[in-house]
Amino acid sequence: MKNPVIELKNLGHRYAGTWALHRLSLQIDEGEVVAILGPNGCGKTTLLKILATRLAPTCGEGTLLGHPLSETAPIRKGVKWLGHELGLYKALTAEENLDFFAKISGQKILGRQLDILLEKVGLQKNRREKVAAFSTGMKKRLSLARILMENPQILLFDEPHTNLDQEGKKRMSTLILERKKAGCTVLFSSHDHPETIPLCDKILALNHGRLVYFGPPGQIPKDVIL
Amino acid sequence: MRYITAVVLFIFFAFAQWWGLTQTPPDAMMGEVQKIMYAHVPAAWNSFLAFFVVFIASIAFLIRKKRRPEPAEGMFWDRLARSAAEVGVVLTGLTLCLGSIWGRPTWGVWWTWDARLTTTAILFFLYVGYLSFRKFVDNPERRAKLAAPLGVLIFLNVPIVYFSVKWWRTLHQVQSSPSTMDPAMVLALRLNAFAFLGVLILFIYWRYQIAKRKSEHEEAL
Amino acid sequence: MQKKLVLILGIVIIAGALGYLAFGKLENNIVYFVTPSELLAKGEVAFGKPVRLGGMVKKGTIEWDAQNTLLQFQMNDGTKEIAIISHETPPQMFQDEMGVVVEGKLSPDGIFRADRLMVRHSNEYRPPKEGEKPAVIYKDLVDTN
Amino acid sequence: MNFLRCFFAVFYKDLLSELRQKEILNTLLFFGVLIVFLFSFALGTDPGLLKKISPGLLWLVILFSSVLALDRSFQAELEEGCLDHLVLYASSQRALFLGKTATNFCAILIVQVVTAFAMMILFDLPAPDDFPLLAAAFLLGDLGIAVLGTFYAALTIKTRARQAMLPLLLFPMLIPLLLSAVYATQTAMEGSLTNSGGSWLSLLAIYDLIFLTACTLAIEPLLET
Repeated sequence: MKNPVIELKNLGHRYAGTWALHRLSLQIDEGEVVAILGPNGCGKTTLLKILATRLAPTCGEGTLLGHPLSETAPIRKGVKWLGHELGLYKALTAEENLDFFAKISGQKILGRQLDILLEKVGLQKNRREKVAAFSTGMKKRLSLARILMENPQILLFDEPHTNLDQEGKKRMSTLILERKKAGCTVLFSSHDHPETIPLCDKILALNHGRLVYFGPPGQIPKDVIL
Repeated sequence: MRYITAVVLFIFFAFAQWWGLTQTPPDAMMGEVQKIMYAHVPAAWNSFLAFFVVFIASIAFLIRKKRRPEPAEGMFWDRLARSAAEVGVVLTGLTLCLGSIWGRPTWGVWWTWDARLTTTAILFFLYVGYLSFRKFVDNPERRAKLAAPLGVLIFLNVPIVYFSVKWWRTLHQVQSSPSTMDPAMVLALRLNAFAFLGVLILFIYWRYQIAKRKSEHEEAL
Repeated sequence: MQKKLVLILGIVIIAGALGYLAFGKLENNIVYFVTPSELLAKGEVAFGKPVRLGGMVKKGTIEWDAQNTLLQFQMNDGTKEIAIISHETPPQMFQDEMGVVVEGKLSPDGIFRADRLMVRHSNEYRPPKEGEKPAVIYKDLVDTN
Repeated sequence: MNFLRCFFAVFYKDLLSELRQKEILNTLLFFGVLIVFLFSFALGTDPGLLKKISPGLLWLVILFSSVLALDRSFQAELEEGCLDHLVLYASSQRALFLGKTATNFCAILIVQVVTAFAMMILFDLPAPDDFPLLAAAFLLGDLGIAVLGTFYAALTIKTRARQAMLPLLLFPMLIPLLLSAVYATQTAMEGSLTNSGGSWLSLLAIYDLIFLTACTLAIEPLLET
């Protein structure tokens, strides 16, 4: 049952005279886990931001969940993105942060759902603490809880494994696999190859904004720099 | 062909100015000084026209954006808005200088906080701000997207500025109409208004071409 | 569809507000200057308060002392008049029967001391009539220097 | 419905973090009172002069301090990339803008009232003649500053030299508001020989209405880039 949820055709993004992404065409099917690899500045973050509809492509077309990239509203319902910066308000508590994002996206979130969410990411004890007092790992887990609120169909992670300890990395990998089982498509960028290779179905390698490899992890040609 | 148009326009402009300076009677009250009018008033009218073009181009950019995200067409409106703003700022500056020179002998002051003078000065600041804002955004597409709402908002402010300043101080005469002016003066004024209009269109066209070449050059990099 | 409706509603509101501003006659309540009779009617309250005063220069009352740049004239609005003293060089168009606006204060001695003098120019432009010499008054004023 | 919920959520969130951190309010109140204090040094001790120009001074202080507040309110969103998530999660960018405007309005209003009090004490001003007129002038004036200020803060947020751009673009736009607010305040404070404040208030109201509508309509392309 191949069902493409992400389709890109000649997608490009130019920034300050250089192409951050150039003529990118690919298809990603439902339930696939894809790792985006490549050296710094190769366009990983740009690609994820475009897919998250936070950045408009300069040229080309893209379809997510059957909607063209210009229709942001339905895409934002089903596609959740987590960037380098987590976007949490440090003056608010964990609970208040989740409550706020639920409210502005127009959902009703009950106290019990909140409990379940916080327990899932192991923060039930810290729910009334201000985010300012959280460690990086705790912040990351809280933003994961925010992502899971809406049961998304596509998850976009920008370097989810960085800044986490071994325990945290393992937890993150488990989460990704768990989402996959739930039928969710996951795209994540990464630098830690040993951590990520066993997780993913496909690898998307970029260099200077161009696609250099897209396929199963076992068959990467030797000359591709990751 | 392009050069011929330019030369014809400039000859017409010089002729209109000559006509205004020598072929019209002096004003009974102000004497020869009143002839500044033949440059001052057309410059003011045409600068308003230029700012109106900025407004329309900005709206066109915003409306187009929603229909189809095609960069090429959007950039046309953006460049048009920018060129019109540039020419408008120059003409407004000219209006202000000439008005000041006219004001000294007639009102007794170089600058007075009169409604139209002040409105024109505020307009000048608003559009200089618009242009300098454009300079501070590097990405051309982002610049176009951000500048368009600004172009609309500034123009909406113009009537409010005008009314507020008018209530604040009113010294400038009520607007002249053909019935309050000598026919010879009306003719010269109209002639010069068209001469300035020609210059306006020509300048906007030139600035547009420069902006287009510049971004083509950027793209080639 | 709903988006279009909101847009149209917004444009209607903006256009309506601008139209009201232009044609609503709001400025009827704004007074730019008071006339001599209005000022005198206030009585003692008006003394020493900065105000703008507007009226006509009464014919034949201009006294110009070029040495001390002292200008005196009577301002008239048809019923009442006030004596004005100013220390500014009057503009070219300043002459008998001309509309002027002055800024200053009324002293208890009934003299209005002006810090600023402005001529209200009408919106008429016409060539000089026969025998009229444009700008001659200005020259007269300057030549006495 | 979602629109209102989003509006109130943003408004409540901003108020809550402001009340917990008190960054903006403390700085602003101090700044406002300090400037009032400085004015009395810079302008000498002539009580008549201070009285005469106090309405203008009051609004200038508000203008300058509101720029600080407006810049700060968006800078807080830029930290930790909150703005990205705000835009992605919000069901309506317009509600987002209006929510932020509402918080800024509250902050400016508080500063305005405190500065006005400081001025009355330091400059020895008499109690206002026409209190409802004064209140209306404050409310309408601050609303206008908040609306255009929030819009321009969103506009300049990602440009270079942001802190210089904001006043450069904002102040000329606010001239009609400044004029009407100062005249209405003046009339309310001391009465006037010639004018009633009513026309100035209606001009303020029209100004607010036009820009509230126009900014709300035009905000989307700003936040989406």
